[in-house]
Amino acid sequence: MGLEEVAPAKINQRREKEMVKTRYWLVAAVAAGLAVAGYAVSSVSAKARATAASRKFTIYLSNNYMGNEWRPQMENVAKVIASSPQYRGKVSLQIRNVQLTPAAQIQSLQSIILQKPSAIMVDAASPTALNPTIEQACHAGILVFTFDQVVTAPCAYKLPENYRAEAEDMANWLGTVLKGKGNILMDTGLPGIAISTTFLNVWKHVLATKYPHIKIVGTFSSQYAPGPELQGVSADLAQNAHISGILSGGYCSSDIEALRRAGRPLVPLTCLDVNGNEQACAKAKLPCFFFGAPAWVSGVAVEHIVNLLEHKVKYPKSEFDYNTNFVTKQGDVRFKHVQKLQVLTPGVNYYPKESAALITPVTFGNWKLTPKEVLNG
Amino acid sequence: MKQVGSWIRGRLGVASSYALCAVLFVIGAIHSPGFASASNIRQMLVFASFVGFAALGQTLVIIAGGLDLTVPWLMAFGGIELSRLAAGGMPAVPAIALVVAIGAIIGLINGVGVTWLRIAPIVMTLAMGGLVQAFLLAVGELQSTGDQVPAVAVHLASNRVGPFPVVAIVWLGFAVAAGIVLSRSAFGRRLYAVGANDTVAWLSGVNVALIRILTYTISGAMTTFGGVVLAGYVGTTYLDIGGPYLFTSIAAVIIGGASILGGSGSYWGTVAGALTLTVLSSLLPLFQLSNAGLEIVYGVVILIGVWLASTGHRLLGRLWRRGLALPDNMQGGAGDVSA
Amino acid sequence: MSSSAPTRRLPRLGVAMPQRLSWNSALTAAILLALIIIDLSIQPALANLTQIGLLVETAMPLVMVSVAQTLIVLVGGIDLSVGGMFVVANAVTVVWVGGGGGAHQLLIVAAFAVGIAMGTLNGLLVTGLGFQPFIATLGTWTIYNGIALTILPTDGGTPPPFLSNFMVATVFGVPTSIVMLVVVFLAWRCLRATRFGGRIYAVGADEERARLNGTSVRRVKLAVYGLAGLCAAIGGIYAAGADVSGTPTAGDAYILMSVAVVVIGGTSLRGGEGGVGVTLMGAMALTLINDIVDALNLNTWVSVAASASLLLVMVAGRTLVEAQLRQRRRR
Amino acid sequence: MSGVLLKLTGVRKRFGAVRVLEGASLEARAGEVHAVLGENGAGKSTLMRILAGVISADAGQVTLDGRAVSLGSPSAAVAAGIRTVFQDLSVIPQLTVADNLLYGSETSARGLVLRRRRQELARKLLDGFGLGRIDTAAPVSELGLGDRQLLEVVKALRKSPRVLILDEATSALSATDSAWVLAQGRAAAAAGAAVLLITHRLHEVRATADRITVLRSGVDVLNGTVDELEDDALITAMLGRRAEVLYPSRVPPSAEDVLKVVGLVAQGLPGPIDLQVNRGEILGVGGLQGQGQRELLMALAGAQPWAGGVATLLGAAYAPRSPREALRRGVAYVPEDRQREGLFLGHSVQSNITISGLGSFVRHGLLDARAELRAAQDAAARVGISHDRLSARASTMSGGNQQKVVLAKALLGEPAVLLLHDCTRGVDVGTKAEIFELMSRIAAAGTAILFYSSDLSELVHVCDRVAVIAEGRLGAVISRDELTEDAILRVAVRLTAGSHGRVAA
Repeated sequence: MGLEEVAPAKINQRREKEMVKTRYWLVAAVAAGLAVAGYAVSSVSAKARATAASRKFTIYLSNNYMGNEWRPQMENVAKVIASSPQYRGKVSLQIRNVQLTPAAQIQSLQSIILQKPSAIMVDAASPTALNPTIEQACHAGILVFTFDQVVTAPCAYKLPENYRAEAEDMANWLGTVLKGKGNILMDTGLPGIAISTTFLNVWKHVLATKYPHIKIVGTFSSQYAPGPELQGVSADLAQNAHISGILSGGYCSSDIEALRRAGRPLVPLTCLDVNGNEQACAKAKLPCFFFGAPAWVSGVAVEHIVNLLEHKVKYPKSEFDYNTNFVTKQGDVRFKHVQKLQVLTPGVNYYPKESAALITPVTFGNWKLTPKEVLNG
Repeated sequence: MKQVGSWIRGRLGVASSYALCAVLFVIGAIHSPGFASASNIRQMLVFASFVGFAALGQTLVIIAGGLDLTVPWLMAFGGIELSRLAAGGMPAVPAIALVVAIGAIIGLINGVGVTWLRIAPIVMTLAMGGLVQAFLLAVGELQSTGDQVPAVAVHLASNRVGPFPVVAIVWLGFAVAAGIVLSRSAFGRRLYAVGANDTVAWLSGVNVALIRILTYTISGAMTTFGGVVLAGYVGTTYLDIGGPYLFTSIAAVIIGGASILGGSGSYWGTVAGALTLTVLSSLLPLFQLSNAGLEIVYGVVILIGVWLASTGHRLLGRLWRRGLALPDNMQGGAGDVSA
Repeated sequence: MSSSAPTRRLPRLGVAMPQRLSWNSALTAAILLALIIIDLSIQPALANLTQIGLLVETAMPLVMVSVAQTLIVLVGGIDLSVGGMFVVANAVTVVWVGGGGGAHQLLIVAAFAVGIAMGTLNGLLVTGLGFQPFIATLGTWTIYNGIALTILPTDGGTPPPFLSNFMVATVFGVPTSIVMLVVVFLAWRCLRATRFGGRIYAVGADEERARLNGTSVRRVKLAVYGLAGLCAAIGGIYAAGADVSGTPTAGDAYILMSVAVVVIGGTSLRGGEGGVGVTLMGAMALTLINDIVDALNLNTWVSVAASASLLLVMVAGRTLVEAQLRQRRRR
Repeated sequence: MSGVLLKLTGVRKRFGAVRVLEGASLEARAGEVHAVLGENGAGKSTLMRILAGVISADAGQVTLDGRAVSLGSPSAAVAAGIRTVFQDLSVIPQLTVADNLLYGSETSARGLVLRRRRQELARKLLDGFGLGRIDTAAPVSELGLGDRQLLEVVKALRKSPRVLILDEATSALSATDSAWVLAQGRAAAAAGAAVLLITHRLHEVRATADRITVLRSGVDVLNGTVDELEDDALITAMLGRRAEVLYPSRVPPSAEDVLKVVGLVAQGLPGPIDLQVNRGEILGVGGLQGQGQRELLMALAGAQPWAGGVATLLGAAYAPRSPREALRRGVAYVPEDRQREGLFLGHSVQSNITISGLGSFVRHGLLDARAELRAAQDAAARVGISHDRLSARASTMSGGNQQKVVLAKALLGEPAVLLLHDCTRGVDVGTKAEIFELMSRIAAAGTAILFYSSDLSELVHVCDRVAVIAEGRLGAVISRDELTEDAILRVAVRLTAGSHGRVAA
């Protein structure tokens, strides 16, 4: 029975045996081929490493996000400082960028630790999630210096933005400018991000306790990007006839644009210290408050790290405090945290002819960086 | 009259999407008087059009049984590359044409990878998105960022003709064109055929590979154009500008009644989806929910919208007919593609 | 008659070979092997158990999410909510379970249950209300993300102590991460050999046929979605332990990555073909790719491009090889 | 012969507006093979699906041993002892033979079943049925269609069922395999089961069944033992009218060749194949199943790449690289599997018919809806589909009508060559006659037809000549005056056995 199937079944067996053999051959071939390629690559990179590894301090900059203008400029400043005459002979800076997830940064840090550098400077994807890895680096005798987004691990040095202080200053400034009354819009930032939570909590607290007659009539999620801020504010404006101020952690330029398009009078604003924001506020002669998140924080970090490595200074491992908030006009406000309140001045803290993406100010300490250096590295 | 009835019946899924959009709008209008103001409607039309541009190609790709995840990066590419070209001295209009053409070529590569190399669309377009992202990072690293968006794009995005925003008019034009192409052209019919069953389509003499590649190419071009307009509207460009449009573009297509498996859907449905999502995201902040609450409500409404467009409208229709004591003989119908 | 039945043993090796070493696993194993060799040659310091344990530890959340994704893909679906389930479990672990200083360590079971519940909800939407899996999970992903944010508004919290201890423990000198990887693999092999395991494949291959064979497609799918929820939750719980804290936004990155892992491993997105075994290899392969690209210390854009290209080359190569083989087989 | 085991009374079922069963009744006795006959759409398959628990009846009662049973799901039916060999196969291609055979079996319910143990169990089972040649570790997808159907039978018989349903179980099988399946049916009956046999082949009924029920339009219209009922009476009962001549008269073809192939070689078709089809000729393609006939038709349709050979079509060179090119040159193909390869089930009949010819309806870049409708109506009229069905979804049509839609699609472009792959399989007698009539008409109008059928008698009655393919080679071309089923079979078997030095068992 079924005579026609007999022959194919036979052929099937024979072929099957051959195929099993072929599979192992294939596994071996692919593995071997790729391994050869791997050796080639690794020998090249080993050569590159050998030239770099002299007496210099190797500092790794571990960053986790490149999606906005701040991070590239932060890296540029670090590069400029590290390659300045003062540090050129001392420091070899390596930059590693990964995706915006703790997992990616942890993996990258693991591989950095294997290189046994002198120090790692970390702009952290999470204040807590990197802690075990950071501890591990400290154990390996590596100096860990976190900045901007810092970690809570005790063994790491921390140079954070003082968001709590900045948020307090922002709310106080707006409360004062509005004379304690009016309808305002509030930015909820980016869900789940530490800075947004801090801003929101502090703002709400300050307004509730000190300025009870200021009413929050609308919220929007700026996501710290111009697009969502423009959309969010526009939507809120369309629904609210009277707005007397906007408390945002994002973009005044987008707020002004939204107000203009809606045909509304301009109102006092708070936002990031980005050149575009400052240009817009200056042009509109509008009272604005720019909270400082300077990109040169990485330069400060490099300085500190070298000092620490050379045992020139001893820093506490608690948080450093620094701040650069400034406003367009010196208001009649007493700020608890602001160390230096500046008036918006062309060429000093904003640059009318430069890119809107430039993070200002570009100079700090004794370093006189140019906008070009910060923008292009 | 009977014809009108059957015409509507064949499009109940799409109709339900518009109904959902209307319901959300009414809720907004009741809750806050400013919601129904001309300025807010205009605003929402503009926002919806960005989704609409990104979702046009997505609609075609999904009807053909694919998926395009390059959207956010191509949108970013549209704005950044245009600004870069303009900063280099290129006149705006040819620069826009060039950028859109490059977007089309990137889409073309997607299509070639999906059809000829047989890479799953989700992986091909994901990886292609990675390559575009790498290019943008390279541009950012090697050259100055923050170039000005050319005025043409800004005008396109923010000017008005009478009470109507220019973008919305452009969008309407694209919608009409896409509607005609899908329902009245040979390409459209073949597109549905490819999505419904590509083996049958191939054996029926349809150039399956060409159709697929074309959908990705159109998607690449339209998404890039959307990026140009979005950059014009925002007035500046940055890498993450397209981020919100990845899943929004897909959700709009699905809320518009398309099956993610391919073979059905329409651009007018997608338009409804884009409008619904935009009204929803304008509506939610009114209720001053926390970010967490916002996300939960957003997800729930998307599910309701999709349910209405796929199966829910049939159920509601049955209830409605029962209320009017009409005979329940509405089975079958013209189907999605018969002209 | 039985004489004509092929007995698939290779006597020369003296070992009983698996009945059919599939092309799929062979290819994935080859890719993984090559990547291991490359990574070790670039970073010789990696070659000890502790370091490998650390590498596996960083890969583990991705591994578990990918396992969840594989299960769903095997029954012909796709799950965008794995990231959401991941973060909810993550938040629950560091807030509710670890919250009281780890006084109620057994509450970790609740975190598992939450995962199963979320997965089951997905399953109900798909099997009960007829949602396409892609769409159902697109909706629930956002919802779960919102829930996670409600529980844990921003990074922080502490996992129960036993969990963080588990991370640093070893079993006979082998780090727990590696042990867990092996356990996951064995658990899968066991599951695969049960009746339920067979049904997963049957349902994924052809629902109608599975039904004709007396299988309740709905029940199998529901169970698979629940199980996937559990796996994604374990990923979140593990991440809480590894990071000694929770991150309510960490999930999204895993969604498309897990799909990529499933494809790299060689599980067919059409369902019914592949398995968790190849996915484990795929997840390690992707982790190694990242590790290699990272270790080469390239410019950001180069490394992004390299990762994307490697993904493309691997998947395209696999499809081409498979197409070739299928043709040969047909001859 | 014992008493009634299975009894169905007044079973009703409708799908939407279509009433499929309108009070059908059936009595099957233990120890008997009971044939259920009827045209396609008469409700046989629906009735069997209700018995198998795949769909549930709107009304009616099923009793087993005098007790009412509820068959809510396939597993409930299985629990009641009802096993079905489905027309649409239920084996799962991706799983191995062993996994399929043991699927859901109690032995693996508790804990783990090691793979080797599974293989042993499956092997023992297959050996018991004399099917030791099937590799238990192979995925079913690597098996031929015939073997899959045999597995299906083994699966159903594994648990000695009380009721065995053979739902067109032989329609995809060669004569030898069919005989095997029918013998298994008889054996099951001898073991005390009630066997329900559904087939379109009357000779199988004559050879196997004890009793016959004929269904027409959802009602049982005739019932009796095989000996009582004459073929004529059966056909009359099935059609509801006098049996007409099934096979049409033929107009002799001209000697002018339309398609001429020399040395064709393709994948799965080691060839070389030399063929010639003349204007107005119906050239049969015959042989045992799976010997390369599919590959031959696919290659000619441009759906399979050519590895060698040249062809001329209407005097010009012809080597299609795609179905598109073949269609453009006037070669239309009707594929084997109408549901998977022939139709967009979710689209309207009209869209299905016109898809290949859309290009010709384009006016000013857009489709001319009127021209399309006219063309669709013409094509529908030729195959006998009424115009008001044009807007219905293809999935709502019966099997026979679906096949007509596929034919209408192929005829739309007025092809010079028509390639038909088993287009009468699973089609009821009435539609079959219509299809043959249509083929004859088309041929008379000058089209050359290549017709492959798994039913040798069809080839003998319809074709002018038959090319017998065996092992992917051309065995012989049998001319009209020598054309008998025997002749075809002899060529096919001689070649298959000869090439391997083996003689059929």
